[in-house]
Amino acid sequence: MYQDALIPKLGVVTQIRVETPDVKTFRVIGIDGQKPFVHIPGQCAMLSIPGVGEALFSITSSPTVEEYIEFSIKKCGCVTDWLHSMEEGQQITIRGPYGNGFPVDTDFVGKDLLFVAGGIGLAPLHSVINYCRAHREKYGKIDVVYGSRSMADLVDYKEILDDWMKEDGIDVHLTIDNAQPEWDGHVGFVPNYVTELNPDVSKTVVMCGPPVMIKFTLAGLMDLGFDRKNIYTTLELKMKCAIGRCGRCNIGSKFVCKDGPVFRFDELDELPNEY
Amino acid sequence: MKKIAKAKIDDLFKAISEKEVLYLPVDDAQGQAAFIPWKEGLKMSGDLNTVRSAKDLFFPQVESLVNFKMDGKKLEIIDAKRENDPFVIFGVRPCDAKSFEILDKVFYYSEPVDSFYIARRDKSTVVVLACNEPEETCFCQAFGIDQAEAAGGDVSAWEDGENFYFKAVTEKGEALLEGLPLEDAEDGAADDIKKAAKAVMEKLPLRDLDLSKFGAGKTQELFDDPAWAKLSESCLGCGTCTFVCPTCQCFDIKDFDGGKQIRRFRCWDSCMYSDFTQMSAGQPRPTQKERFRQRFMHKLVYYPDMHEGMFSCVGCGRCLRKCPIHMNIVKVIKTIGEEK
Amino acid sequence: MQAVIKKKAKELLECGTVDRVLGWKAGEFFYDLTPAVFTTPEEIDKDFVFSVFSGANMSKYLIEETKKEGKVAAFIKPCDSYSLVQLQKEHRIKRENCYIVGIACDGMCDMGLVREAGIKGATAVSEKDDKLVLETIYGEKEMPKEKALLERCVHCKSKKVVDFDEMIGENGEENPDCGRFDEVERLEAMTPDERFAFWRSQLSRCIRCNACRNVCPACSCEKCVFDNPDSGIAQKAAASDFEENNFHIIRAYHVAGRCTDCGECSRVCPQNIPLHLLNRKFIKDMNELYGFYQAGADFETKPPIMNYTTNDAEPSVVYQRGGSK
Amino acid sequence: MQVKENFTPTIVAFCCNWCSYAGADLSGNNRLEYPANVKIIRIPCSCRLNPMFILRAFQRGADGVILCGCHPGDCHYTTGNYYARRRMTLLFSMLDYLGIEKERTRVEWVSAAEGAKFAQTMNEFVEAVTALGENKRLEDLRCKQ
Repeated sequence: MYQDALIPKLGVVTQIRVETPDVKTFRVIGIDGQKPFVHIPGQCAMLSIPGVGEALFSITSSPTVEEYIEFSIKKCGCVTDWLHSMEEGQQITIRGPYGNGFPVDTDFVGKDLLFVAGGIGLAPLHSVINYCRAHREKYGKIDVVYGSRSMADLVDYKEILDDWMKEDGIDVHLTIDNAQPEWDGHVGFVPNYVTELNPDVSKTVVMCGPPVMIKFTLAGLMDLGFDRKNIYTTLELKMKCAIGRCGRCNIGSKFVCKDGPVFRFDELDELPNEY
Repeated sequence: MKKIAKAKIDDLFKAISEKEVLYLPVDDAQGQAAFIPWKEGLKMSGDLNTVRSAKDLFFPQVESLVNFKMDGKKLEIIDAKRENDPFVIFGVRPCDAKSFEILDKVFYYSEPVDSFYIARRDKSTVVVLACNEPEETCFCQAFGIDQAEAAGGDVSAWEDGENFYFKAVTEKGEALLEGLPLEDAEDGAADDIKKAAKAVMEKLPLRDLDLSKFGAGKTQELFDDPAWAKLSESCLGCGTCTFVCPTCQCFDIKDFDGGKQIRRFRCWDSCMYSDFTQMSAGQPRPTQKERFRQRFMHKLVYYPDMHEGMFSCVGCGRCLRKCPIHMNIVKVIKTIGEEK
Repeated sequence: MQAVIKKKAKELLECGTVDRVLGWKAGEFFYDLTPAVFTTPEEIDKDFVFSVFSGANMSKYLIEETKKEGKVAAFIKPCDSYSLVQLQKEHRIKRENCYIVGIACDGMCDMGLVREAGIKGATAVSEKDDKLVLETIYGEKEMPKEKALLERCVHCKSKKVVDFDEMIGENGEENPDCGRFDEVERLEAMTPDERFAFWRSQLSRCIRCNACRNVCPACSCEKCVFDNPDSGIAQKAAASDFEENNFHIIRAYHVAGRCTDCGECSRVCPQNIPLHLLNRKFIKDMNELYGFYQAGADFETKPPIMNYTTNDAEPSVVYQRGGSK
Repeated sequence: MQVKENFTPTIVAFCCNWCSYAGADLSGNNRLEYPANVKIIRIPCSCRLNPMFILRAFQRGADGVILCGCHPGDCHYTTGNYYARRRMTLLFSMLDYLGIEKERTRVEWVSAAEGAKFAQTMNEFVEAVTALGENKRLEDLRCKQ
């Protein structure tokens, strides 16, 4: 008998960290104490609370972490509400990994990378950034532009300060939307900040954030002369099966769950504008 | 080739159902046909097609996936899969038989396999019955289906006023016919029936539906066609077309908390419903126009894109007959196909 | 009739009384008419059809159409007019944005009934005396028109257009002796076991396509409870017997007192479930217990379910009436 | 219908906050006995009872559902129970029409002073439902296994 892809495995939430007022990071291991599966940065997994529902989340932890996988999740619907209200030690179900992931071992190799993230959009990029940090020799310079509404809304702020910012060869540029007394960094929206930084057009860009941020950052990058072939993003639509069957996450003839969630902008240009 | 007199058809049904469960199209109290297990006294429906297609037997409207028990922080997964007995579907029309091929590409031949679907598909023997009296709503010819040939199953069957004729197409089909109370018939016994059926096919009003505008690679061309707004304007957003369609394959996965156990089941869903793509973060298909477009683009462009140009429609005509406001794939094909 | 209606429709557009016309658009065959909005006289010339297959009730479309800029004309049959008035009572239709042309109606036919009469492959129809003459790919067939009439037309409750700006044809009268409760009475006379068996055999065939709900002029909630994931009953499929019963009880109950008995639910059901029998039970009960009431018959009367008297029957009345033990 | 040995029905009693819930309280204070299998759900007014609550109670394993509210004319909100009376009459009649035993549903008016009537009503209702046996016609098997 075949193991059906729709039947999940059990997982245990061993640690819950509060990142921001509405984002928590959940550490999940398999019921056997092992990491549930091996993934590629950018891939996703289906988490579910039986009786509440199942939803797809980006895996935030890097594949280089061998003990567990992590998800940074913003509270916004019924499944995420439940996740936010649960305690450590809770068993949930997990299945995955799903999606294509970022081409970290092919197209990214040898390139200077520019990561642009807004708000919870850092979640899928977190995995790639840490993967690149772990395999530093494979990539050129790494820049991260990360913005949020306020200081309190910066996800993984501690890790960014303590690890990323202190590391050589990685430049982190933080920004918040509105000035705050205790903030001495950049203030302003991400798209403007990216243009201000005037990145070199040879860089490969990876973007994730709210649609409006993507739209304006992309426009800015186009003005700077970037090639759409070198700009990547990761998409999200409603999903139920995550294996390209249930029929709702398609954009034209591509399924976000199976053919995505990572797309290059030149690929997206060929798809209808329905996302 | 084998045959049996129509007067003795009950003997045949009885013999089959002694071996395996036999599904037969039978009329219900309101004269609507459905595939149900045969038992003594049930008569085969004279309708051309069942209301719900035969896909129901492989990809049922509701199906348990898995059960859970939750006790505080502890969770238990309980297998909900039921073993299927082998079964025979008798009287599948050639269009429905073709729909199995379309569903197979999604559930059987794409990775990861759908074990629920495969289990049923492998245990089925399909007897395809040629259509002698197609309706004005039939347009299977447009998709290369020959209703006189009864292809696509394990056994091909024809009927005339007196007899049913059978020809095994696969090993499974041969195994089924083995030992049934059938008489031998000469090989060309069904030729006259086929000839008559082909003559009728020539008279069908929708026989030369032009599909040249559709197919793989037409997304950009058709997606922003202004006709979608007009076509979808009276759509009620019900799921009738999707639920009677033999090729619609979209589903939802839902949980039901019954108190003692939580049941996760899969059920048919419809892209025509407003909550199909509704997320807490937004709605990529906000009006009926986008939902309507999705349904027909999927059948005529996206599916061909994904599966070597094959259309995901078999021309059975169910949506033509059942749509409350009579908007259907033929009108879409003609409206968009005849533009420019 | 069709010629007069088309002329009227064109006239209304041409003289600027309205900007759009809501009507029935020709399909591939003689019977598959789709409700559509026409904006030019040319479109009307080309595609507007009014025939015995123009059964679709246009009232519900007016909810959305009258929200739009400009004025829309609609052709309303007597039974549609009750829905129209009821929707106005509920402030769902902006009357000032529509121009209503009432049309007299002799009953509408249903293609499903033609097919059930064993007529296959029909491609054209004409009326001769009381018969429908159908051209089919298997030769000419005919059947009595009354056999093809929709159930609601067989038991037509009223030939009166309640609300209109102008009328085409003679306005008719209400018909209290239409016998529309006969079937309900037949069911009431059964034993509970028989009734249970009857409804199981009907409701178990439901495929939960929601056509009955979506076509219903009274079902005009912005978000239906059956679509609301927080309601605990948005299961999409009839996953158990209970869900089937639940859906149909609640569907009928939620329109009780607002249901005009337009019969659209039964017309569109792909499984031919006699859904009107549920709605009519509520109507019959309300008539018997709280006095005669016809939803949509006027603009003033309160529906019984939004009203009361201090000496209403107690619920225990159910134990004494309706059905043998 | 065969009555199972030792069958104790599950009864859901929806009680209005102002009269019947207080009536139930009083019957407790007076140490009047009524079966423990009556589960009371307090609602603000008898007219708060959505018909779906009753169906849902049956789905989730109730064998009988009773609604208790203020006597007609005594509603805390003046008219709530008049509306409830019409609604329940129609619902019960519909259940009967679908062939569901009508004796499984009941409405009683119980005031805050009628502790004894509350206990008596519950005793009678439990007895009546016990005689009917398990709810089979509006059950949901998924809630039982």
